Amino acid sequence: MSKVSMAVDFAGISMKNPINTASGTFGFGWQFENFFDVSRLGAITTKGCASEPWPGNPKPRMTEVRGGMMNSVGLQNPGVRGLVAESGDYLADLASKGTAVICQVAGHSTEEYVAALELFEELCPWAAGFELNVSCPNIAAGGAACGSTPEGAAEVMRACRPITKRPLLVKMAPVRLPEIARALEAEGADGLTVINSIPGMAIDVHTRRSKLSKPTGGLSGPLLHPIAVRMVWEVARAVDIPVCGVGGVMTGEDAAEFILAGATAVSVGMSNFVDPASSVRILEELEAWAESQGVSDINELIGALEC
Amino acid sequence: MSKVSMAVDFAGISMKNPINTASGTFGFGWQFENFFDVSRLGAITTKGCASEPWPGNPKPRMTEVRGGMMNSVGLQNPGVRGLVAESGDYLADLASKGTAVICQVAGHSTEEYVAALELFEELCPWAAGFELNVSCPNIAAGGAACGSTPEGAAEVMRACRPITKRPLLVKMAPVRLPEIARALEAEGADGLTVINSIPGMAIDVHTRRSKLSKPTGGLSGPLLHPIAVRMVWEVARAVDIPVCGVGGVMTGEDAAEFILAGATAVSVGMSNFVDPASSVRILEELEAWAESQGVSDINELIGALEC
Amino acid sequence: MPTPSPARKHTFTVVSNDEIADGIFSLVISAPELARAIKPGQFVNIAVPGNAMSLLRVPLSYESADPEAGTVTIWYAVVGDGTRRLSQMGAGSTSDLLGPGGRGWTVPEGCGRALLVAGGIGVPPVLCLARELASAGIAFDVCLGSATAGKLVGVEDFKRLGAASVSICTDDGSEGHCGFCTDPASELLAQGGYGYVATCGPEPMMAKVAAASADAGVPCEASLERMMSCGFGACATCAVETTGGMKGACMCGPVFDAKEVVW
Amino acid sequence: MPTPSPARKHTFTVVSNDEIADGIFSLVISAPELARAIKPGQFVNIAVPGNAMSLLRVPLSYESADPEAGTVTIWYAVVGDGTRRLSQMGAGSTSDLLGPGGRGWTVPEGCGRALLVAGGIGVPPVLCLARELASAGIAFDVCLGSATAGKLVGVEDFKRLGAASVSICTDDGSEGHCGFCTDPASELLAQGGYGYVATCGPEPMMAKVAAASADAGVPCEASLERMMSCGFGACATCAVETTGGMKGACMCGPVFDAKEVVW
Ligand SMILES: Cc1cc2nc3c(=O)[nH]c(=O)nc-3n(C[C@H](O)[C@H](O)[C@H](O)COP(=O)(O)OP(=O)(O)OC[C@H]3O[C@@H](n4cnc5c(N)ncnc54)[C@H](O)[C@@H]3O)c2cc1C
Ligand SMILES: Cc1cc2nc3c(=O)[nH]c(=O)nc-3n(C[C@H](O)[C@H](O)[C@H](O)COP(=O)(O)OP(=O)(O)OC[C@H]3O[C@@H](n4cnc5c(N)ncnc54)[C@H](O)[C@@H]3O)c2cc1C
Ligand SMILES: Cc1cc2nc3c(=O)[nH]c(=O)nc-3n(C[C@H](O)[C@H](O)[C@H](O)COP(=O)(O)O)c2cc1C
Ligand SMILES: Cc1cc2nc3c(=O)[nH]c(=O)nc-3n(C[C@H](O)[C@H](O)[C@H](O)COP(=O)(O)O)c2cc1C
Ligand code: FES
Ligand code: FES
Repeated sequence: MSKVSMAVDFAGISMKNPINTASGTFGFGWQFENFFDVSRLGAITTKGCASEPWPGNPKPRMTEVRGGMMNSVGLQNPGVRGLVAESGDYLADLASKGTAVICQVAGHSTEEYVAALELFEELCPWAAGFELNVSCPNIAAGGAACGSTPEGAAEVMRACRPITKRPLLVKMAPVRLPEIARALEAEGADGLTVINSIPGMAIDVHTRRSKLSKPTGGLSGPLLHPIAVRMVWEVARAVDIPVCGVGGVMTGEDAAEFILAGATAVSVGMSNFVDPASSVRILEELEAWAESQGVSDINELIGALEC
Repeated sequence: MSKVSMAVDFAGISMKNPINTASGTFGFGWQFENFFDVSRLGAITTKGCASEPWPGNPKPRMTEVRGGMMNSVGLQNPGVRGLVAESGDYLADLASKGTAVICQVAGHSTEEYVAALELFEELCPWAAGFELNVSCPNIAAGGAACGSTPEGAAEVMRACRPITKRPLLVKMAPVRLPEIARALEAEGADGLTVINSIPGMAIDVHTRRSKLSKPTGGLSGPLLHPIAVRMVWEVARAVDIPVCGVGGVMTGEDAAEFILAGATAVSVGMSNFVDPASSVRILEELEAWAESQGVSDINELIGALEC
Repeated sequence: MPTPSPARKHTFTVVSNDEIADGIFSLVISAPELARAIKPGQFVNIAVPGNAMSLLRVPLSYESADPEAGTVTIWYAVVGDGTRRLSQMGAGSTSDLLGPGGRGWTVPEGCGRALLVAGGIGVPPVLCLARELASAGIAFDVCLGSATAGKLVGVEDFKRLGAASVSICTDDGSEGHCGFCTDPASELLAQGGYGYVATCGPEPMMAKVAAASADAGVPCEASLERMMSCGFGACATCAVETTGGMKGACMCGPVFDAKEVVW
Repeated sequence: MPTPSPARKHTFTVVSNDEIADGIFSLVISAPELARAIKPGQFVNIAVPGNAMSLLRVPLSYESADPEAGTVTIWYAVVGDGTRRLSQMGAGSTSDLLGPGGRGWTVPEGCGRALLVAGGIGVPPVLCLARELASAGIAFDVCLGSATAGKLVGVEDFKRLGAASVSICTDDGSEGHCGFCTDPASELLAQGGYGYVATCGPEPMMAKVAAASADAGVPCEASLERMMSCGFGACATCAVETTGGMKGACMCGPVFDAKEVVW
């Protein structure tokens, strides 16, 4: 057992440790049970689900890039009812073992977010909180995601806030962070997840076509990490609500950078594909680092960057 | 000799081929003469210079990150007069050999850009054009660079446009691209350089300090590439003026992606450090690719992405 | 809880890794537990070392497994950086893989005679199935297609397993018939008598085989390829459009009922 | 045109690469043109293969060069990923470097006696200078500092070169005096008789040596380290603050007149 207390309170969600999983990279949790005991994690965040199932985009949906990957899954999901039917029992059980289950909410419009969140609120008593994904780079209908302006993000939050008393988080697009973060805080967001994939483009220069079925996709992996750390730092300084850092976490040191920059929790994404058990390895490395820093509580290290 | 005509007209600058160098990564050109014949390049862009010399930031100014590097040089420069005194003869000679010399203009405020551009216009008859760097991530005085809003960028352009009849380019920050591009086009910009370094952050988790003397720095290298290609594509679709693609070009294929996405010219940056002669290697690879595409003129491939 | 992928993490050691045709390698790895667990049509997802910029695994079917020797044989074409690095792993080098993954072939009970149609590097999973058919005493014909003679693999193996016939087609006519292996396959199907068709290869080829099977009223299974990020149902990058909606190739496939696939 | 760096691209072959102290390696490379061109205090910038995510070169001073044999010897401490990968390059492996770079030591004409002060992995360029002093017949004393005995390098080499004295200090007292080598250096300087001081090591150490030299009125040169991106004057990441403004360590240094450095 570690000598460091690793428990954190992230936006009203009690986590036994700061390690969370990034939506879309961890399925609904049970996919990983053959690789490690998922209940060791502080939280998991489930794939974004809408009120109705979505088919997602045509193939190819993924391509590798230097230092990461790019996807255009397009939020394929079974809908909230599908999630509950398929994975509800598992998630309820996971929650009972003390791992917070954060359900991500998907939509194309304010109305759709409201509809999905209402279903989640009703059907998922085991959910510790909800994360509004206003920033998926792969579903934006002919333009930017609705979370890419302060007004757009605030509108979604304003409509969703009354629906639940449980913690409501927002997954942020990697644009205009401090501004949008302040707008979301003002509308009652309990916490912010920073950042979603950065839109990118990879062209097959022989066929002259995108390597995905859409011109652009969302980037993940180590290539994002220094950008994401900077964005977490900017957001943590701009608002008083807590932040979950996401982007390119492959090691405990990567997670530690987020914590020092001001994150209360850290999500592991693409790393889950490289090594399905990496989230617990990262947790162990984070604990060892905290111990090496001579603290008794990980909370002492949140935002402890000296500058 | 290649069977493909490689000459392009970039914003009124005649380039014998599309390969340019990224400001700040190529000194003033002569630093590379021992490694290859610089006059083989289509253009070079010199380090940003202000009306007066700048000392730049304290050490450390650089750290490596996965898939790239991060710098906080802070636009150390000898000032326009220093540039002319030290490198003017070399640059004039290079221009006479048919390699376009693009001089980058640095400043902290509209007034400073005006002052520097006036000096350049007067002292550098050999310059093929000027690039306004309104996007340096390392000099922003307590906030974003002045090029990070459409209004800020337009203001600089409006003040500078009357000073010279030569082509005036703008190096863009990696934010709000289409909007700012349209604002710059409206103010008479001849071309756009997309993108400058993306701000990032790297923390030494043992000392809990930034790995640079400032909390954040500017990222360069392959990690930027898919993001930069997407941004070039967005800008090329948003405006009619030509675009120079910059970000993570290490190979001819990387350059080809920019061309297909709509760039007329391509700048090589960090790659110059990895292999000082890489810009000509990239040129050769780009030519070979154009030939393999069965065109007789590289211009046929600009924006030739099928989607 | 729904059933997770049977895949586990196995470390493996390379026993041999030889070029058996132009740009096509046969990799034999030692991974005893995997060798006992894997079933024809399933796949493994291999971590190939050597390029820190390339992080994801390489999904590959297998050609045969020897539970006694504890080895698994994989045939792969070098097409990009991952497979190029794989081809550089010499005997004795080690890494890890996730497997066995996915759903393999399901030969209908008492299917009588089977037709196997494989194109290019689609041969390994089909050869693996042929081995199962042979040991179950089910007769089978084989149609093989390849771009050119130098890239043809498996011919002798199918014969050795007792294939009733092996028709060979090459795009350039350098061996067998000049043309696509869908032609002899359609002819054979038209002659009748088949209870099962299995195919793996380029998607347009499989689509034709699926159509010909449907015309002949014979059940057909196809092994599909998709870009995979995880290989165990967690990412949805491997989706295949089916008449029943999007289905993951790594969990519901790679082998699909060809009638269900929206080609 | 201003004078570009004398650096050229040289391919090299590793002759040997052995650990000579705890975590400190001696690398001998074959690079004949470099061996003829390089001068004490200059450096090379080595491309170390093995991690595609790490792109920049590793700048290193050299300890000695043998123009006849065409070899250059480099001593380096393993401190991070680049030097760790360098330590894994076995005899016969090849890569390339840019060199020789920068401005080396400038021993004043007729300087009489010299004092050399080196800390940690600052030894190699100082030892290289000692070789030059020895062959020029200039007497010298040496003060060496190290964290601990196991990391001490160069003692025997300095003695073999005829050092008038070699004072050793370790932070933990495991060899020589317990303390910093700036103490014996200051004492020696106070005794007088020196015409030149050369130092390389941790910056606080060099600052003290510079101050003591200034007090004693003796010219002092210091070899500085900076994070370098290019190594030939193109990037300005290696700037050193001097009384004459910012100067690049790769072109105006790494050896600087200690009086000019703003410590
Ligand atoms: C379930 C499954 C089983 C497979 N079995 C075999 C096999 O037995 N033998 C074999 O040689 N290959 C097989 N493949 C294909 C193999 O995975 C790819 O060829 C390999 O991943 C290419 O990696 P690379 O890094 O060398 O090429 P890259 O540089 O990544 O790509 C080179 C080319 O191959 C295409 N490609 C890459 N990955 C895939 C993929 N997963 N599916 C389809 N096309 C891809 C790319 O679009 C590109 O055109 C299988 C794929 C799947 C999904
Ligand atoms: C002109 C010059 C000559 C040098 N000569 C020698 C020598 O002869 N022998 C030797 O062992 N080392 C020498 N160094 C230092 C050597 O370059 C670094 O130790 C090496 O680059 C570290 O690389 P890494 O990838 O192993 O470590 P990293 O993982 O990059 O860094 C490990 C630690 O070393 C520090 N570091 C990294 N690079 C440098 C650098 N360029 N300067 C200062 N600190 C750095 C980092 O800040 C970090 O704390 C010299 C440096 C310069 C600039
Ligand atoms: C295949 C894939 C699917 C994803 N799906 C979602 C999603 O449904 N909702 C979401 O907010 N983010 C999604 N993401 C983004 C991740 O949650 C995460 O923000 C991003 O990958 C950066 O973290 P990483 O670098 O650790 O992967 C997805 C990422 C990947 C790779
Ligand atoms: C050391 C360094 C200094 C730079 N200085 C400047 C500069 O003065 N002006 C500028 O517009 N960009 C500067 N840049 C950014 C580059 O011009 C380029 O936009 C960026 O590095 C992305 O391209 P790359 O990935 O090819 O390096 C600098 C980059 C580096 C690495
Ligand atoms: S590859 Fe991840 S779900 Fe199939
Ligand atoms: S390292 Fe680039 S200028 Fe010195």
